[in-house]
Amino acid sequence: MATAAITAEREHYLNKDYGIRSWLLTTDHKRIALLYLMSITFFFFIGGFFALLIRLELLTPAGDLVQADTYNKLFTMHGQVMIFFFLIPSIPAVLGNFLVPMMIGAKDLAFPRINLLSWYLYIIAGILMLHCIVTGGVDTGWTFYTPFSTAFSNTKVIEAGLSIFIAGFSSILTGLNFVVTIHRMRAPGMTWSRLPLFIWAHYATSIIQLLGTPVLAVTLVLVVCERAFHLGIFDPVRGGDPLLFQHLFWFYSHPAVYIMILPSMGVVTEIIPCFSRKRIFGYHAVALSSIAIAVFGFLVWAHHMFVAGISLYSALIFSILSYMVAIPSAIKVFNWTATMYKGSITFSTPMLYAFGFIGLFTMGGLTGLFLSALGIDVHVTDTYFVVAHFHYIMVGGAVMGYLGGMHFWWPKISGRMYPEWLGKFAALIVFLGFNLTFFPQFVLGYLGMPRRYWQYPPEFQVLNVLSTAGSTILAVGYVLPMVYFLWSMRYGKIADENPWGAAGLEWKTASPPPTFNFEEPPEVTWEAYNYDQIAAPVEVSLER
Amino acid sequence: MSVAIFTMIVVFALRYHRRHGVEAEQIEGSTALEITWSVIPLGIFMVIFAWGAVIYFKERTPPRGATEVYVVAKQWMWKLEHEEGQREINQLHIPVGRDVKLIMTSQDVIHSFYIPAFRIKQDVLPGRYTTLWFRATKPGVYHLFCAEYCGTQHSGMIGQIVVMEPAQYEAWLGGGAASGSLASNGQSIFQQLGCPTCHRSDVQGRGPNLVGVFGKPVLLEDGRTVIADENYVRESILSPSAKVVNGFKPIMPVFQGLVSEEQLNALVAYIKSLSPPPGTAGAKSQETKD
Amino acid sequence: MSEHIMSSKLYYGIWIALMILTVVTATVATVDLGPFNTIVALVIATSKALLVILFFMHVKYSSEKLTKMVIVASVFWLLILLFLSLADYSTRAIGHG
Amino acid sequence: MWLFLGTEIMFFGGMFCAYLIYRINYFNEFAAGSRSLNLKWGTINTIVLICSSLTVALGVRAAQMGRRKLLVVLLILTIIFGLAFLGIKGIEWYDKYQEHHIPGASFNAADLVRDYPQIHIDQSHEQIYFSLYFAMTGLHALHMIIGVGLFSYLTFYAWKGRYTPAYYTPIEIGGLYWHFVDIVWIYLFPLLYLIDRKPLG
Repeated sequence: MATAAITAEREHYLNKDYGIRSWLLTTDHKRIALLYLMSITFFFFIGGFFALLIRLELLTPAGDLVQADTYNKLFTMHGQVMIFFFLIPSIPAVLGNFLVPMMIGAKDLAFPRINLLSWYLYIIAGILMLHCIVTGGVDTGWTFYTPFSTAFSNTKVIEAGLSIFIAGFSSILTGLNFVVTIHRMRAPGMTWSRLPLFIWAHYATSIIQLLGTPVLAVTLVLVVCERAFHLGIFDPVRGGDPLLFQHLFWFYSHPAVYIMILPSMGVVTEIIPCFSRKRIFGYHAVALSSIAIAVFGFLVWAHHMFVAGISLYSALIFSILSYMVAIPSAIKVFNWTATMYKGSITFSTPMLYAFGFIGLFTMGGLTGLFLSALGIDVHVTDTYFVVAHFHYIMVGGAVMGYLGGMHFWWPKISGRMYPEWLGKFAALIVFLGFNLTFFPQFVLGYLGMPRRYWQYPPEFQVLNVLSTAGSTILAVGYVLPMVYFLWSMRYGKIADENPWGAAGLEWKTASPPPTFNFEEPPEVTWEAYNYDQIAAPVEVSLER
Repeated sequence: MSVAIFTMIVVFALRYHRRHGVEAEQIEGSTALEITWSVIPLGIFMVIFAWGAVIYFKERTPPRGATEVYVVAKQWMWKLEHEEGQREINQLHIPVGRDVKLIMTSQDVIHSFYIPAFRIKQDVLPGRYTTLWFRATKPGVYHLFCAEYCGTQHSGMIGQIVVMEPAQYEAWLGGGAASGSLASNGQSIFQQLGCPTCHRSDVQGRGPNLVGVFGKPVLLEDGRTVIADENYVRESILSPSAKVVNGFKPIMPVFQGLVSEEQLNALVAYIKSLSPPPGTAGAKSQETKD
Repeated sequence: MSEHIMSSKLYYGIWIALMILTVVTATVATVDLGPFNTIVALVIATSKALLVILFFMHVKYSSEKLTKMVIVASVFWLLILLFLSLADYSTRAIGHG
Repeated sequence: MWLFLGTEIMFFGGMFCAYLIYRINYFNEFAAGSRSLNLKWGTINTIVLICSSLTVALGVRAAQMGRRKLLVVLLILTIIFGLAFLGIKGIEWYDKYQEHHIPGASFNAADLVRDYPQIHIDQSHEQIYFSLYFAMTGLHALHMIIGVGLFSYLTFYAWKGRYTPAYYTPIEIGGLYWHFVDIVWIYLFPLLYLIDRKPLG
């Protein structure tokens, strides 16, 4: 607390150098994290803009706001931008990049230059995607299903495919960097069982990125080749099997969901012990469940294809495996709940997001169980039920975790506090807006409204209006944090080294941290989450 | 279960809200508890799984002797053809209480045949047949949707399932200007294409005699056995050399690109009609479907 | 990475082994062994790959746990992909009336 | 580096998966396609690659021992082998072009149907074989080209004497990459060339 006065003059990673070059050529993982933060926020608002247009179109049953083709492009690009340019890089490339080295007591990632390269790849991919959007867009759906994408669509499939291919490599490089860093760069005393669970979650995520992404890459290469050179691998006219595409595509794209959700779970696992003032319940169970999710996540892909024409028996196998992946997720939820038991809980903004995460993720997960039940899946797959389900997981889960994490570590990133009451208010709005947007979609799907519909029978209108109303509220909830984060960078209260009284190495260095993270290389002599040994901060305890 | 978790979170959150002077109690974790809350959900999941799987099995196994309707999907319409020869577009008339089996294929991209009211859905793929069956229990008009994104007018690829009382249905059938049953159309196409030169119905010609073949296992030249189902017949017409019947030479010309999907359906229906299913005298499966 | 310097004799030995295996696999392929043709070809390919990995790529002498883990994990994942996809294709003919 | 190679395994893995499934379904066409490839060139190329792997391994050893000239010679040899491989691959592709075996509008496998009357060939399935053949060898050749580029860079700095027994990681990493590409070919060779070469009965 005495450090607060000195912070202004102290040299740290933000004020070390000025000028664009010092940012664009930086190899400091913290600066790269901020570069990522700016770029993914940009893409988030583009994707969000598409989402709002989609919702507006669906306000009325007739297709009146945009043309059918435009609508198809809107949902395609909403999906592609949000998934490949926001969700997948969101937590790993921003919070992960910032925190992984700090949490394990390293001065940077193992390959700082590869880290910068991955950002540039991301930007190249992003520019290609933007160019694609501006010059006409794609209308294949983010899933690129063949033979529509290879032979029938007359939009810019090749460009979008290449863009995602490049973005995939950016993601692979990030994963590679994390794995090597976690293996090689841990501070003395930072054993595997002392690692923060955030690190475990990122480790599992990186495995998926490394082993899943290339399959998507090669699949996209084949699609592009098929379009450009008329190779015939997926096209039934040339003797190919369109289902093979789906197999290869989902082999990556199902685990990709875990790329989005696992880091978010990691964030929640940091927040809950901190604001419950308790050790995490079942450290090993939570750590192992991350790895289990990464492994099982690869065994379930064909549950996206139960009605696609796969064999009866493989549907059975994939259904039963899909239940297996639910177990580690359930373990996590139970452990978080148990961590709160007899804790001393503060309702701060990050904690509210963590609550939101658990609630929405559980909702999403349980509806996932319905979807993996073969009998129910036949009815609700490819309807709004699925749309609602994956938004509960990806937006309700991943984005809630991301926002929670941003609030939790914002003092560390910027050295300033955000306005707490506004934070709580925004969290509440996001939660309400989210449920209002997506809960009606569960009902819609159950009633049988198929997804990707530009116009729909009039009996579905009431629920669609509710959903559109919710989405505007949600949009406000997302703009608010951006505004007050920007505001706080200049006017926020100056944060000290550890405003939450949190455990973890990242809280043991100044806020914002110096360029090489620690003045002296740290040595770890304590167990993770030693909340029994850390006093709760005074400011927070005064606040209700 | 979700309710239980939510209640617990809310209760814990309120009960253990931070107060002055109350320190959190440190609890490390418990292996027994971890195992319990892994195994119990697993058990519940397995029950749901079994339940879902049984329904799925029933849904995917069409009963014998169902009325067959051939479906061809294309961007962006459904073309349906009854055994009796009636053709419909985006509309399907069926009698109440009878099993109906749809044999579906697509002319271009992947579509999906979805009737929300019947809780059934099946993707329709180009290049092969997929099947779907149902039995309507209440007369009425129901939605038919395409549920797999198929391009510009995806959301316009909708139609109606009209379920009628049997008497009305018969009247409807009689009213349509059907040009002979599907199988008899198939027969005339069979003649036109010159198939009977080799596939003779009295003796084995240069090609196998097709009488009574459908639905039976066929021994192939390479020693494998396949069931002569719709997909096999289809493949044998389009790409005859792929699976040659034991004892025959691969001399049949390729019909890929020479017959339309509709003609193909008629041919399949014709070949099927050459082998009447056992107990055709109106014997219907005992299974009920809701 | 590995500090172990191997003798050049060993390298030449491996090289000769690889050459022989190549010739063998090309020759055996022209002899009819029934289904064993494929098996022999794959066994030979795998043993060649192992020789390269263990000796040319120094994995046999590497102390790094990460390396071995990565190899095992990648192969395991590849098998997941192959087997589960095949599970669909090989059972498709069954159970469809 | 090993992690990157793991990624690469899955990258090729997707293709192998497609290959495996179609090979089982369309075995005849795959066998015929495989017969039409030139076994002599294929074997020679395998041998060329194995030789290049040897020079790489010896090169890493030379770097470990700090023998600069030997290292440069071995690296250059590797590049020559690599270029030889690509050249032979080019000859094979050109042959295929003349035989109209390149998938696309001009694809025509009538010659295979004629040459192998014992095998039943469906032309569209034959095209899948050649699609995969070109996709897989093309991707492999792309990796070879990258490899040659990488090794030219390494040779330049090796000649300048940048690598010492204390610092030869780039050589080692380049070597790993080269070996990996070699291993991929070790699998591609039997899978593409040797599907069914036994005498036709």
